[in-house]
Amino acid sequence: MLNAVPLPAVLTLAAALFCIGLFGALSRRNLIGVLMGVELMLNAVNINLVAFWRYFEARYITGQTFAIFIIAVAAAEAAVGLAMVIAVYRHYVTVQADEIDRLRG
Amino acid sequence: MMEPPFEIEIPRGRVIEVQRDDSRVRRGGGLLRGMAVIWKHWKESFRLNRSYSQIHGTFTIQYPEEKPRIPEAYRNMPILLYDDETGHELCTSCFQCERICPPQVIHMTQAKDPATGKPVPAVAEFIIEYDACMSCGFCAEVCPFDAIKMDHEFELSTDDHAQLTVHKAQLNRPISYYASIAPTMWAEVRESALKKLQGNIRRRPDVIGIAPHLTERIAARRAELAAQAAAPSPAAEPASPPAPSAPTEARKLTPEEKAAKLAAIRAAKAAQAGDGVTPSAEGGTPAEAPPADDKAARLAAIRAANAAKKAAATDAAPAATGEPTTPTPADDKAARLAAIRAANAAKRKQAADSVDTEEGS
Amino acid sequence: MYDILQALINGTFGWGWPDWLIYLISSLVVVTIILVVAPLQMLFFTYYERRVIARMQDRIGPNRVGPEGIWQPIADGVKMFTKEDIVPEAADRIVHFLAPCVVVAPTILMFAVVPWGPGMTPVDLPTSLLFFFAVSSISAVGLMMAGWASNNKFSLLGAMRAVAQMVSYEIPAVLSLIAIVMIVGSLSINSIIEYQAGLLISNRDLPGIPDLGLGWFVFTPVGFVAFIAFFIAALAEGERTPFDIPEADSEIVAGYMTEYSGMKFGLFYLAQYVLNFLLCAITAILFFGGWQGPGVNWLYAQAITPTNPDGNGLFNVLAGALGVFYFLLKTYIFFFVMVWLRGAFPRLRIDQLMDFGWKFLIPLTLANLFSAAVWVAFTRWGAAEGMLITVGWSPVLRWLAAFIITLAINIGVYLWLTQVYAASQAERRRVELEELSATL
Amino acid sequence: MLQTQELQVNIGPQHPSTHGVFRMLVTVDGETVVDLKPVFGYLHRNHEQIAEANTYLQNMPYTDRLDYFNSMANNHAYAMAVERLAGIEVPERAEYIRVLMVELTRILNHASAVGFMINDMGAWQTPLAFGMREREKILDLFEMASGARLMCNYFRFGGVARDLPPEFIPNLRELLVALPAYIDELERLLRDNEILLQRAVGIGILPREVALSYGVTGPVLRGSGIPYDVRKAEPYSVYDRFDFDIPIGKVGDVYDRFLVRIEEMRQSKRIIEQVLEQLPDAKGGHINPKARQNVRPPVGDAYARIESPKGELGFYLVSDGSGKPYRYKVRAPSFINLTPLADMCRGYKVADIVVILGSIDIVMGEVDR
Amino acid sequence: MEVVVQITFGVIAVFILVAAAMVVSVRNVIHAALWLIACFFGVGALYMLLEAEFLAVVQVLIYVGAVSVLILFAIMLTRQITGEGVRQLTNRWPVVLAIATLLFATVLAPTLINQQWNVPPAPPLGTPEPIAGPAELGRGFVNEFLIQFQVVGVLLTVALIGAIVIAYEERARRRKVLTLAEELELKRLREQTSPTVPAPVEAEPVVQESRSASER
Repeated sequence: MLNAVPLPAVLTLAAALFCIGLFGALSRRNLIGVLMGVELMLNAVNINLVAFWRYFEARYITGQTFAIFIIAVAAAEAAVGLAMVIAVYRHYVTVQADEIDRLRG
Repeated sequence: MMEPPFEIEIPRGRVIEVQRDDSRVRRGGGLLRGMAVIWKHWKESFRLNRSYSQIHGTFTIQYPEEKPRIPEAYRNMPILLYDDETGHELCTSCFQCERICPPQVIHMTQAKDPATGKPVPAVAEFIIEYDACMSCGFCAEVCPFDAIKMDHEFELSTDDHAQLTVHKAQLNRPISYYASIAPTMWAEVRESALKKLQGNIRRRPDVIGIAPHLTERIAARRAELAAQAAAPSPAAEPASPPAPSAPTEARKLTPEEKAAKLAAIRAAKAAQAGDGVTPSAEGGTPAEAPPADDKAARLAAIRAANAAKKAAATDAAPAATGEPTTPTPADDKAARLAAIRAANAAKRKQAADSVDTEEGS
Repeated sequence: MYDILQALINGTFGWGWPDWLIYLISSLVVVTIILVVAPLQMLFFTYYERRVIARMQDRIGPNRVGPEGIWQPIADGVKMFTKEDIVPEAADRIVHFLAPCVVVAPTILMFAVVPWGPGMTPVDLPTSLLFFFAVSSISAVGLMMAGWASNNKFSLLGAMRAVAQMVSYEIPAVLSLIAIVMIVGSLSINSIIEYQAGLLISNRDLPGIPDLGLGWFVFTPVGFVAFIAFFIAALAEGERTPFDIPEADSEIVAGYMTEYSGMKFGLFYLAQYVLNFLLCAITAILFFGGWQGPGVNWLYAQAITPTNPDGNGLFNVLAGALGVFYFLLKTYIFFFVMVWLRGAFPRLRIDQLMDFGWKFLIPLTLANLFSAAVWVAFTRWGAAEGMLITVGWSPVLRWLAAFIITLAINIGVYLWLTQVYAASQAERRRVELEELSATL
Repeated sequence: MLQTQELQVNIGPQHPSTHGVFRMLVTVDGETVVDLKPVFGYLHRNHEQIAEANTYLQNMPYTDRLDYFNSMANNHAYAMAVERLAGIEVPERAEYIRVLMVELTRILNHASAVGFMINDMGAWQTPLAFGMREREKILDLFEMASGARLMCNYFRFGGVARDLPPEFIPNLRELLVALPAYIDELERLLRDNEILLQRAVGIGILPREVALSYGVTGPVLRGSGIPYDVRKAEPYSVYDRFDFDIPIGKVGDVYDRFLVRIEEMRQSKRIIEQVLEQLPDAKGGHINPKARQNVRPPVGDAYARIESPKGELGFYLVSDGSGKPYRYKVRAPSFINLTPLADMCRGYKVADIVVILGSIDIVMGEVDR
Repeated sequence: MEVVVQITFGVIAVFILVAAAMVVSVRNVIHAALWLIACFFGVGALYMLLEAEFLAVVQVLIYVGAVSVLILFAIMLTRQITGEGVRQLTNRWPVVLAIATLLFATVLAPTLINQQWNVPPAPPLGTPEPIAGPAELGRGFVNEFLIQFQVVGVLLTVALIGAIVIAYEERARRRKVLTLAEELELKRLREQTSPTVPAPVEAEPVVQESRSASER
């Protein structure tokens, strides 16, 4: 792996994934779609971390630890985010972000 | 909730409240007890068990190999009985069953004497729609002649719906069959049933009232005998095929008929013992040629003549087809002899009572 | 497999093939074996289940096709194959088609880490246990796809129930495994099996115990509670009675399988039975020593292994055969228990199932986790880790202390939890009534 | 669950647990039943109209088909109605045989009803298989006596179709050995079963006053705690000669009905034992020889009711003096017990519907007629 | 061997990118979620290729097994399942697309590619390279990263509770369908007009009444 694929290739892949996720997060109307975009971005970050870990300091665990923390955070984010989506849906009966425009409950 | 069980006295009993015991803290003991019950069943299931008093063991009947135990009273589909000895059906077409049948699946037509057009106590056609029959057994119960009974046969499945409209020919079973499936039930009614049958046979002319698959054979044989009787004049024509299968089939006739036929054959044989021209088809008779038995031969001849007469007079259809084509198995002499004797006998007997009564008694 | 091939080809025959070729061949052989064995297990299980449950109900079961009906599953398979494949008009065709594949694939993948005998692990991952459960959770996605793509209320309801059940019961399953993982100190299934050598007591816990391959975890209080909890969770994950709610035919017809027919339905069936096999197998492995049994270790010590390349190949075969025999025997016994439960019990309602999982099993396994920590502390820790009480105790005393303390903890927690669980249900009823009266 | 919208779900008419062609239009809120509309009539076969076109005797096999589990009980009610109408005496031995048959019917009905209910709870056939095993033995006895297992058509006006065959009593005595063992085993298997308790206790409560107002009868009514049993309330046939208890429930939930059925099986067994003790040994006493089967009752009407295993089964007949009933009406217990289904299911979960339905123990042949 | 790795990497990379592109572009939200799962798988495979086995397994366990199921659940619970005929992208999506593309094309990619990374040389073939495995990770979590580990644990707990609190529907707002027994209970309580004394068990009065009825 180290010899075959240069580090920039992996990083570029992560960057591309990040940009796609960014596009999804910003352009989707559906709240769940937005969350999915965010998940993509978090994955892109994780790829980066793991790549750096692998290429630079494979004998230490720091990179992996970070990745695991991010996964945990992502899981928490997903749980809270989706709970919010459901709460919003229950209240507004829609999950389209631009239709949720009332401030009053 | 744990109160003492509630109950009060009422006449001849109590009102008891079921013990619920559902508020106790449970720790899975009930589940384990249930599993123990199932385990016992599993363990015991390798033993075959047919006893009513046990609840363990395998009760399965391996069906096609092993038939279920069928009690005598079992009723599935109605069948019609006929007498083994005479071939006469017990049914007199009294229409009782047709009337009682709740789903109205029994249909019958009464036989008529072709000569007089009067109804005869016999059934011409009898149809039961098995597909709509509900096996209630009323027809068997109501039948005054014990002619219709409930069969034990249950493997009736078919892919042909039309087959389930069952006609008389398929409904007929010999009494001996019913006596074998329901011995005690038949024993109860045997006497009266047979007595009534005898009374009815007396009122049935010719083959009417005889089980159809027997009727044909009987008719064929009678036609044959009639041809024999009529043979004297056109006797010159020799028969090209020696003997058709009819006589062999006729061997399955009722004993009475058989005896008559046997007698005729023997008579013929005896008449021309020296010739040695024994029709091959009659090889089924006992090998040792008995001495000429005049009486038997005469009896046969009488019967033949009677049949011939009747056939010629009334039942034109089978006779007409049968007479010219039926080849005479015996040769000239025998035929002539039989014819002469028949004629004599007929003359003699005509004055007397009906032939049938004498023969029957 | 790789070791044996290596020894056979380069050692015995001396052909000197390159490593990667041997590696490729061994992988191909293993993959082939798994792909053949998995459906065969499923076929056998369907037959086995039907026969056993028939016996429990005083019947005989299928006995027409072949001797004692042994070809019945083949006949069923032929029937499945020849049936018309019906896709509902309103279904999402692609997802409808993909769903059974997504359900089957992980179950086959899980075979990759299941050791069949000594040295007979297809892939010896250091994280194999985690892999097993990670992959098993994928099939939930397949169920969801099936339920949604069928465009049928019953299917969707069934799929949601199935997934909710699988996700909730994964937690007690994994928690009960963590107790074992704590004691062993490894996520590798192989090291868990190796730990269970001994006689009633693992010889890792108490060195000097003769190795009869019987030092199973189930004989310890921690292992026993973990086993019960895991087996219950496995029943729920494998959708077996009393947790077969997703396909409760008396309620929601056939759950997510309602709109499937023909071979796609057969694939769901395959997945379910293969999953059942795997769950029984993993139960046998984790708590009953897998292939451990009298004689296996002794035979394997003389076989060709990476540490002992000069061994005798015959002993590989012998140890393998004996190990596979023990392993399959245990697995089939667990499947028998599953069938037994199916024969004995009705099923729970979905909310009762969730209650049971979240309010009873998870606390129980959490307490068991504590017991496992106590166990490790007493049997292994010394002064360095801060366990000053046990300093100077003999291993037997340590083991005994650990046994008694964990036993007391587990029994106490069990009794307390049943009490609390029953009380909580009564409490809920009472609270509802109070609310009711408050609305006056 | 998290859903808040109401959803209409059709359970049936083709559904594994509706006990025939029965449809329930269920409105659910999440998993909770908000409303339930029972829709029946899919099995309507014009029973009463057909009966008015048939003679009195011809109707006897049709009554078999009402509640096809309990043909003997149906026969009994119908025969009693006609006997009242036409004033036919029934010999004592015939009465005892009738009671024997109806009590056997009760056992087989309850055995299979409990089995089916547990099946609806999701057990994989086992309690049902055990119940069916006992049922088979009883059906064998029916076959011996009447010639048919299910559609017995055994009763006639003034008695029964034929006397008990000689092998009947020994077989019955053997069966009486097995029955308590079976009932005890069933209790051991299910009574304390935690899963069954979870599914049955507090589910489908039919309070006493509601049960009364709906006019339900049989184990459903007794499960609600009302000790009403036609056998005691208006002893017909020879029921006043037997000692037996009436089990009643406490709460009126599924569990009570289950327990009441089990206890009733025990009581039926008691009655059968007493029948065997008291059975008069009169040959030919199985039917009143003076009773004509093609009755032409005088103008008038008659109502006869019995405690069928499912509840109070009544036949109302009006005669215009001809051989056919002028009016023929069945008071079918299944039908009337089914009417409170909507009220019983409201507020419970969807999965409880089938259990509640199973605990009512309906037969669609009787509901739709 | 290197070619194999390169091809594998290429396949995985294309798979991830295509799946991600589908996630953000398909109309059907369910399909998007399924593509998301595919993307997670691809990332997991990439971790495998990077020899982070534990992480790969965790990726499958958490993302595929939990997060995506959660997403699917949320989609199904919100009942706008297919989204056919509903616009899925906002009005300004071309702008966003432009931003994202520009970000990638002008900032990220050139930087990453042109940057001189001081990658330590790979060890010569054959010498096993020590790679941190699950055991080291575990040790790390209870030693160097103990605080962080506990913070994550707290975070997860808080998130769990928070999610429940957010999604929880108050019982008062939830529609309560009364069962028949409860209805009667309510009526009885109303008649009693003493709501301070709740009935001990729901079934008790029935028992009382049945007793008096049978004693009559």
